[in-house]
This record gives sequence, structure tokens and C-alpha cells, in this order.
Amino acid sequence: MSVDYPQVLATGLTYGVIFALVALGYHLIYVSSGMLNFALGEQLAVAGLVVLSLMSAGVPFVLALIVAVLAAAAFGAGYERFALRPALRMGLVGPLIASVGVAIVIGQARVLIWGPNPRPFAPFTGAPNESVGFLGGRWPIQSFWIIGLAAVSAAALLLFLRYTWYGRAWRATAQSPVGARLSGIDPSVVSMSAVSVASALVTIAGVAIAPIVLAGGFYALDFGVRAFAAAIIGGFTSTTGVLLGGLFIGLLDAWLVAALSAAWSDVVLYAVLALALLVRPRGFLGREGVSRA
Amino acid sequence: MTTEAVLAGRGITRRFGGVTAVSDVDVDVVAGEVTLVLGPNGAGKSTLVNCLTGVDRPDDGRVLLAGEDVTGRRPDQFNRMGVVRTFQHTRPFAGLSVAENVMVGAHGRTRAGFVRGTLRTRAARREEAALQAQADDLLAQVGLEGRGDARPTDLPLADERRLELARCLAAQPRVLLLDEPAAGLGEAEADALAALVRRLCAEFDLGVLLIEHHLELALGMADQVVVLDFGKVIARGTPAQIRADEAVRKAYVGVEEGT
Amino acid sequence: MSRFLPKIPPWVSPVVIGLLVLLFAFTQDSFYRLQLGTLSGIYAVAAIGLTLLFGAAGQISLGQAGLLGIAAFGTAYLTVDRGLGPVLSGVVSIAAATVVGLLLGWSALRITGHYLALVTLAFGLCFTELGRTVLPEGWYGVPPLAIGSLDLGDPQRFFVVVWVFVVLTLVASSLLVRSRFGRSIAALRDDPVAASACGVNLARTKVAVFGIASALAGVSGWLFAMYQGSVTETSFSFTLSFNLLIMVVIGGLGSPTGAVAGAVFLVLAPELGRSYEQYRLLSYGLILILVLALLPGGLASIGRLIAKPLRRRRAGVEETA
Amino acid sequence: MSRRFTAVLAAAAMTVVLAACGDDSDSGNGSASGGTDPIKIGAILGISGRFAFVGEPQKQALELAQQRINADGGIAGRQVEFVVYDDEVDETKSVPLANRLISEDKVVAIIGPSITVPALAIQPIVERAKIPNMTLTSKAIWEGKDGSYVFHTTPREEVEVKSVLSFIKDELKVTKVGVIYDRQPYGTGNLAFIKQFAPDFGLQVVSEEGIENNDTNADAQVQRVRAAGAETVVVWVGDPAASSVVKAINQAGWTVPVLGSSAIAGPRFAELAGPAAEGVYSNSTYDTKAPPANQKTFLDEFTAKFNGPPTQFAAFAYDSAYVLKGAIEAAGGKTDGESIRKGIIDMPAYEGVVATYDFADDNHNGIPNGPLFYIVQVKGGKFEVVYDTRK
Repeated sequence: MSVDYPQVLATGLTYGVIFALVALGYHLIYVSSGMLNFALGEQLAVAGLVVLSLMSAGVPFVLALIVAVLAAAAFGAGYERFALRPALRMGLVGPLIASVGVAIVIGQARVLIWGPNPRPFAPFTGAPNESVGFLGGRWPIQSFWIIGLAAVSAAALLLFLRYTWYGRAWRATAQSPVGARLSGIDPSVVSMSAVSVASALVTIAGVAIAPIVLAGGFYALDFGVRAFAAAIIGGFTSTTGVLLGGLFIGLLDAWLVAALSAAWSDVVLYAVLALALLVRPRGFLGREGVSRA
Repeated sequence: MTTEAVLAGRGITRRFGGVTAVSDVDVDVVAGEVTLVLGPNGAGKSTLVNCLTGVDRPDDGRVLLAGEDVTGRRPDQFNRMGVVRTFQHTRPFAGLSVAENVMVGAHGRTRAGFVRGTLRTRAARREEAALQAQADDLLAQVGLEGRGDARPTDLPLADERRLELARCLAAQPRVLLLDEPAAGLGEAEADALAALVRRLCAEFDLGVLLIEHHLELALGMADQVVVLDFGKVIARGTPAQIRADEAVRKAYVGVEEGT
Repeated sequence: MSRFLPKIPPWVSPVVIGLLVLLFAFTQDSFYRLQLGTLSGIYAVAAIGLTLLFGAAGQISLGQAGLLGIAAFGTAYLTVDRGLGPVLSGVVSIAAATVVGLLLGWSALRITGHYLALVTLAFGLCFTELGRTVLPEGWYGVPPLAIGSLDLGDPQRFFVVVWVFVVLTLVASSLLVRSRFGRSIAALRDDPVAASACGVNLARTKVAVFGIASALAGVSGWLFAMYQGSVTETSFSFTLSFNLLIMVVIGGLGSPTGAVAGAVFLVLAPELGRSYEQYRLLSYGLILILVLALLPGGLASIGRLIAKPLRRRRAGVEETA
Repeated sequence: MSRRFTAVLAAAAMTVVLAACGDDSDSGNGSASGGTDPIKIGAILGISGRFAFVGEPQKQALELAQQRINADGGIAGRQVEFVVYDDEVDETKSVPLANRLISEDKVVAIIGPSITVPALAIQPIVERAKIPNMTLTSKAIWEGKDGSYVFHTTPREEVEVKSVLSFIKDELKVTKVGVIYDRQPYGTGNLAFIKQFAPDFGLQVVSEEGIENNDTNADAQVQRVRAAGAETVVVWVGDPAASSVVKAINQAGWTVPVLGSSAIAGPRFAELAGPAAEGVYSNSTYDTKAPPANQKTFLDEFTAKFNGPPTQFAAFAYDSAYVLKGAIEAAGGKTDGESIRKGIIDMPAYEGVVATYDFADDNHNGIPNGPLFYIVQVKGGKFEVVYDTRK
């Protein structure tokens, strides 16, 4: 079974970058509030449809993307405030289950509003399905948009974390919630803004990947769980670790599909996720002690 | 060392990264006597207790229980060997009633597994009844009569400390390690607790190791004293000798003469 | 978890539920409602196991459906392909699920909280993918339950059999919760360090609780195979794992009877919205969010909300001292 | 008052509600009575979920059938009402739904489920309840068992496979075939038939690659099939996976004839696959050029009502509805299970959209075994008939 490595690189990076963005979303929410959020996958899947609807209402693509991202940010803040936080009274498992409730609502609303069938989404530039030779593999043109957009978003976020008040507030809350609270940082604001930014991130990712995987398809779970694997293997607590984790899972997934078969790739991937958790619960780059059990 | 020590630490050393929290400490706990480990905050008292009760493992040195080397055993094994402890910050089981907390204390010495417990065999029922009776009795002993059905989190701090004592006694221990039992208590409450510990120590012939930095209270209770500073033993002897000892006064710079 | 077990003796609720079941079984002519009753009973058994594991011992599992799946696949394989009797194949499959549960418990000793949740999730997903890859067609034609010549396959009889299992499990778990073992798993949940200092062997207790929960999940999987007749991995996806967790949470963490109430509620909730067929799942997601926000203690806590003013009045001065 | 007592109350309340919730629908229409109230026919279709492309058009076809039958005076003087439920292609849902239709909605017959596993799961139920079942899967395991209540208008799977293989041999004139199949029974079943009949047409299956119906990326499968030297690629999976495969082939710059199953013979495939769909073959029972009378009215009315041509699956549901109509009329308007079953067998041959059906005790499919399909090809984004396997 000769593996076409250049193609594995092409597919692996294209999907890996999306896993990295979603994993970044999990990371932000986890470090700022300790919560696990299962709704990001569904938000990713619905992003493309929102933009399609806006565009069919005459809104130009770039504006539609911006509106979708802002709407997602508002929606994220909303469900953090009214679904996740009230469930905190039961401990950290409350928001986890509440986020499943949110995921179910998004998923069902998607089917009600846009119908069950996925829809084609034109690539940002070039003809649909156009691909170009690069490094020995066939890269869809959209891949370059995806990688570019992801790099820009991740960089913007890293700068945001480093140099803005919000960013410092998040990192402070991550290191020591009590310390942050004592220095005047309101954890509910931090937690809400984290979910809001994470929602924006996965919306960008959703729209970017839509031309390749169709808008509104049934891949919320696939992407969601792979992003979880990326976050864990990268160590939930380290931003760079999570991004590298995303790329690693993307490449691993592509290689598994090429070397084994699509069927066995999922099985092996989940086994790797379980083993990674057992062997190094805090991942390869995460810090000890922030397990917030 | 007049009589044979029940629990002994020989050359206990524990390092965290570059810092040696406890270095080469010898300490003996004798049945029926209260041995006090004195020292300012950060002197390594809690680390010593953790090493002697299996919550932590000493880097080197040995822990001997009636002569047998038990270094590195798990806390539940220590419990079954009769070594129990309280915690600096009380750790009640919030989901269980006060009486049930005490009954859990006896877990080490009781046997009904989940099969017999569920099938309510005669032996299991008898053991439950005995546990219930013991819990009521111990609660009375520590002055928490009739509070069996209360919620531990509803108790004031002093009562929570008494609950923890009762929970330890439920294991019918040989050695009781008290980690700063007086912390956060008022004068009267601390004295009442001290008197209770003295009485229990005599009545159950317990070996007690007391960790405290509340000088006057502790010296009043102790038969033997070991003084730690930055993890090393700087003085050892009876309370009277320690009061007079120059090195101890220096370690406790500014300690009030004898208010 | 056994927060001040009420004065009502433990056998009352199982007996009450038992009577209700018999009343319901023999007044129903419609297969459909019997089937719903049977399905909620099957899930109730697994939910009781999960409420012991999660509610009582504090060990989160998002992979319980995988254990149900193992027992159901085992039963289907042994009956359809190997021709074993439903009872014998049940014993073997439940044992298999229990062993896997013990291994899961043992492997999860070093991790807690979120990480444990994710390992069990990964296990569940592994099972689903394996099922889909190796046995996409699964099995159909699993014979109904029959003990010797006594055919229990008829919907009414099978409904009663399932609920007999539920009542037995309820009685056993209520007694267990009160026993020494029950206290030790509550101690493990509330404060592992203190529990260990009290003589509780944390490792053995955790693995034992995983074993109990897996055995009950196994019983549930066995009954499900006979109820459904055809077995493929779609019935044991991660959605079922989440549904079980939601039954436990909605029912009230740690309360076996609450878990039964949660199971009946979850199987029934979609039925209540029956006339708005397509809004069914949407409403079900909203119901979940509302219950979590408003009723953290779950259905069982409705009692506590009502009881609080009562208790304060009855307790009189002592409470407020 | 305490936790336990309340939980018991909660459970009791649930049980009572459970008992009550069925009462409202106990409308009086006994299944055997002649009465004027409508004849209720149940349907379980995979409307949402992975196989939405199959179930949704079938639901639309039943809407069309109900409208047309009632407009033409209903069945034996009584209006017809289709009670349609969505099983989301999950047998955990199709089993209770079948029971609901039988004991709550008191339907006289059931059409569906659409996909193999849920369809097989309900067959024991309909047999025990003696309710005729026009299943929509082409794999009816109960077939031929004497007295079975299960019938299907869907052509047997091997009929479609043979039409594809004959087209490859006669028109494409190649011998090495690569197969990309759905890992669910829909794909594995047909893969087995392809491998069984390929030698009869002098063909050789050189590569088999599984794919999940929702997979969005098929580069690896395509790469392996190409490496195995396939001269044509048979794609036996529905959308969106089918469009992923042809996109992967297009991206890989590999010009090879691609032959899809009837699952993709509809407007959505070209919509999803875009330019990559151009030139892809599939097979269908619709003769778009010169459709016979029944087929023409169905195609025109469906396209008008749902502004788009029907896929292959819609016709199966539509024909099932009309077969049941014919059966009830042949049974003199009687609607009990046994009469309808006999009606299906005794009814005269019925010229449906897909084919002419003539059911018999030993032929619950009613279709003669001969070839039945036209080969269609995407030209300008639409499927057009290019070859008739029946000649």
C-alpha cells in the first residue's frame, strides 16, 4: 500500500488547520473557565449555511462573513450566559452537559431552517474544485485560503492574548482564578468573552472549510472530536501546543486514511486519543496541575 | 526514650525541587504520650506528618511502626495499621451526615464488601449496628451528642474539628497525628480541644503526635517536644527544657515571653 | 450523595414502582406504549449503574453506551450465530461487558474529571467505529427472551420482566448506597485524600464501582438486544452515552430512583411533543438546558425545594441557633 | 417529604402520562370497518440523517400520491391519508415507530423504511401484526416465505448491478473495474453482487474501497483505485460521498469513466459535485426522452409540485402507494391485513412508474427479473438517457 505522502501533506494540512482552530476554541474556553464545550462542532457545521443565506439575500461575501462571525460571537456569549453558566451550580460537569443541549438545539435548528441536505459552497477564488500542483500533491485552491485565514486568525488571537487587557485577564484567570478575582477581574466576563471568541473562531473555520466539505453537512461530530483529540494531545493548557496538536491530528488522520482505509482511520484515531489521555493526561506541552478535576 | 516508640521516623528527608522541606528528622511517638512537633510556619511540620502517614513519600529515611518498616505505604494501609490523622483544613465528607462521616472512619477495620453489604447478610447487619452504636458513642465523647443527622458543612469550625477527631477514633487507632488542631479556634475552644485530646490520649492509650505553632497551648499538652526550623531538628526535650532553650527562642524571634 | 437518606425505608419506592408497572402492563392494549415502557425500563437499569458510578462515586463516564453495545453484540452473536439460549448468552455477554468495564476503570485510575470523561468518550467512539467497520450489518432476528419453555417474548410479559430487573436493581442499589461500600464511594467522591486516610482503598473502590456500573450496562445491553431484535452500532452511539448521563443528571445525581425517573422522562419527553414531530429534538435540547439551569438537583430535588421551608419550620429554634 | 418520595412521585406521574398520552389518537376507525373516514396508510422514511437524499423525495412522492388518489375519488370511495414518520435511518427509531403506526394510528398498511437495516428491523413486527408492508429496501429477507406480509416494488439489487455491468462490457468496452462502496449494507450488499456477476460479463474487480456516506474527502480511495489500474470506477454510495469521489477524481486530473448507482440519479448530485459531475454515468428507470404514460404523468407532476425532477427512490414510494390502492380495490374495499395481502397478490398487473408489477405468492417483488434500467449521463449539469439496457 504505497502512501502518496505529498497528498497526505495536502489533505492533512488543510484539515489540520481547521482542527487547530477548533482546538484553539476549546483551549480558550478551558483555560479561562475550566469548562468543556461540546457545541463548537455544530457551530462549525452551521457557519457556511449562515453565510450562504446572507449571500443569497444579496450581501457580498466578505460582509456576509463578518456578519456571520459577529453573530456567532454574540450567540456564543448568549448561550454561555443563559445555558452554560447557570449549569455551573452542579460543578464543571453541568456546563459540559448543557453544551450538549446547545449542540442538539443548533443541530436541529439547522435541519429545520436549512433542511437536512448539505449545500455546495463556492471557493473564495477560482472555479469550484480547481486544484493546483504544489510540493508534489494536488492542492485545492481553497486550501491556501484556509491555511492563510487560519494563520491570520491564530496570530490575531495570540497578539490579543499577549497585548490586550482581555488577553491578560484570560491568562491571569488561567493561571490562578482566585488571584485574578482578587485583582478585580470578573470571571463571568472572562468566561463569556472566551466562548464568544471561540464561537467566532469556529465560524471562520466553518466558512473556510465549507467549499471542500459542503456547508451544513453531518460532520459536526467528526470535526468536534478530532479537535478534542488535538487539544488533549497538545496539552489543554498551552496555546502553541493546541495548535500543533491540530496539525498533528490532521496529518495523522490523512496518513491513516491513506495507509489503512477510511474505515480503520477513525478506530485508530480514537484509540490514539484514549492512549494519549492515559499516558500523558496533560498532553505533551500542557502544564501540570491545571486539570481542574 | 523511656518506653518503646509505637511510631518512629528515622532520618526522614523530603526535597521539593531544590528546597529540602524536611531533612534527617528523627521523631518518636510513644503510647499514652503526646509528642509535640513545634516550629514556625514553613518549618516542614505538615510535610513530616504527610511522610509519616503515607500521604507523601520521604525521599530517604524510614518510617517504623512498632519496629516494622512501613515507609511508603498508602494512607489506607497506614489506617489499617492503626495510624490515623486529622487535617490542617478539615476535610469532612459533605455528602454524608455527621454520623456517617464517623462510620467511614471505621472503614479500615470493617469488612462487609459490596455484595454482603447489599444482601444485608446477618454479619453485615451486625457490623452496621455496631458502627452506628460506635458513632453515637464517639460523637458523645467529643461533645457532638445528638448531632448525628446534621450536615457536616453546617457545623462551626470547632465542631468540625471534633467530628474529625471522632472519625479518627472510629478506626480504634494506636497512633493519632493532629495537624494544627487549634488553628482558627478561639482561646476557650482551643483549651477545650486540648483537654479532650489529653483525656482521649490517656483513655485509649493513644500515641499522639501533635503539630502546632500555638506555643503556650501545645507546650501545655505535650510530654515530649521536637522543635523544627527550616526542616531540621534544632531542639528536643520536655516542655520545661524547651521553654528555657536559647535556640528555640531565637527561632521564634519576638515570641512573646510568656503572655 | 446519600445526603440525609430520608426516613422512608429503602424498599418503599421500588414496591410503589413495581405496583405501577403491573397496573400499567395489564391496562395497556397498545404495543407502542408497552414498547416505550420497556425501553425506558431497559435504559433505567443502565442509568442506575451510571448514577452509582457518577452520582455516588464521582467518576464521569461518557462511554457507557459502548458497554451496552458489547453486551448487545455478544447476545446477538451468541444467539443468532451460535444458537445459545437467551439466558446463557446473556450471562456471557454481561460478564464480557463487566470485564471491559473493570479494565476501563483500572486504566482510568490515574486520571479524574474531564480527562476521565474524555477517555471514556474515546472508548465509546472506538466501539462505534469498530462496530461500523467490522460489523456494519450487525445482526437481526435475535430471539425473544425465553426461560426454558416459558416464552417471555410477548410485549406484555417482556415489559414486566424488564421492570422486574429495574425494581431488583433499584432495591439492590438503594441498599448498597446505605452500606459500608456505599459510604466509601460517597467518601471517594467528596474527598479522596480524606477517604484514603480513613482506610478506603481508592483504586479497588473505583474499579469495583466501574465494574458494577458496567455489569448493569451489560444487563441493559442484553435486554436491549432481545427488545430490538436487530442489533447494529447505530443504537449504541455516543448519543446514547449522553442520554444516559442526562437521565442521571435530570433524575438527580446519585439517587437510583431519580435515575429511573430520568429514564422514563427522557424516553417520554419526545412523546409529549408528539404533535410537533419535527420540533421534537429541538424541544428536547431546550428541556435539557432548562433542567440544568433551574433544577441542579434534578427531579429528585423538587422534594428538597418543597421540603426546605417545611423542615425549617419543623426544626424550630435549633436550626437557626 | 423527601427526595426519594418525590422521585417516586415523578416516576409515577410519568407512567400515568405515558398511559394517557396515547388516548387522544384513539380515533374510532376500526381497520376492518367500511366507514367513510379516511384509510390510513403508514410510512416510515429516512427523511433526516445520513440518507436524507433517499427519504425526502419519497415523502414528497407520497404527498403527490395522496393528492392525486384523493383527487381521483380515493380508494374504493374512501379518502386516503398517509401517516409519515421519520426514522432518521436508525432502527432504534423505526421499531417503535412501526408499533406506533400499528397500535396507535391504526394504519392498514406500512410503506418503508427506506434503508436496509431499519427496514429489516420492522419486518418481524409487521409479520406478527399481519399488516402488509411495502418495504422500500431492495433486500427483503422474508421474501418468498409463504404467507409473508412483506412486499417490495424496488427492483432487486442484482437487476441494477447487471445493468451497470452490461453497460461497461458493451459500451465502455473495458475489463478492469474499481469499486468505491458505502460501508453500510447498501454498499456492501451491492459490492457482493458486483463481484459475483462481474465474471459473467468478462469483467475483473481490481480494487474495492469503502467510504462513509458523509465522508467529505475521498482522495485516498481514488488514489488507491487508480494505482490498482482500474479502467472504470463504479461508485455505489449516495451523496455527499459520491460527489466527494468525483471531485477527488477530477482534482487528481484522472480522466476515467465513472458509473454511479441509481442513488445519485437526481438533481442534487450535479449541484454538489459541480463541474466534476460532467460526464458521470448513473442508472435510472426513468426514460426522460420518451417516458411511458404512467411515468410521464408522475415525472411532470412531481417536477411541477417540487420544482425539480424526482430521484429514483421517489418512484418506489409512489408505486407502493398505487399498489396498495389496487390491492384494497381488488379486496372490494376491505382493509384488514389478510384481505389487503390477498389483494396485492390477486390484483391485475399494474403498470407503475418503475415497471409493471404482477405479484404472486412466490414473487413478492412483482417485477420480472429482466433488465429494467436506462443508463443516464450528466450533460450540462443534468442526467440524460444515453443507453437502454433493456434492448
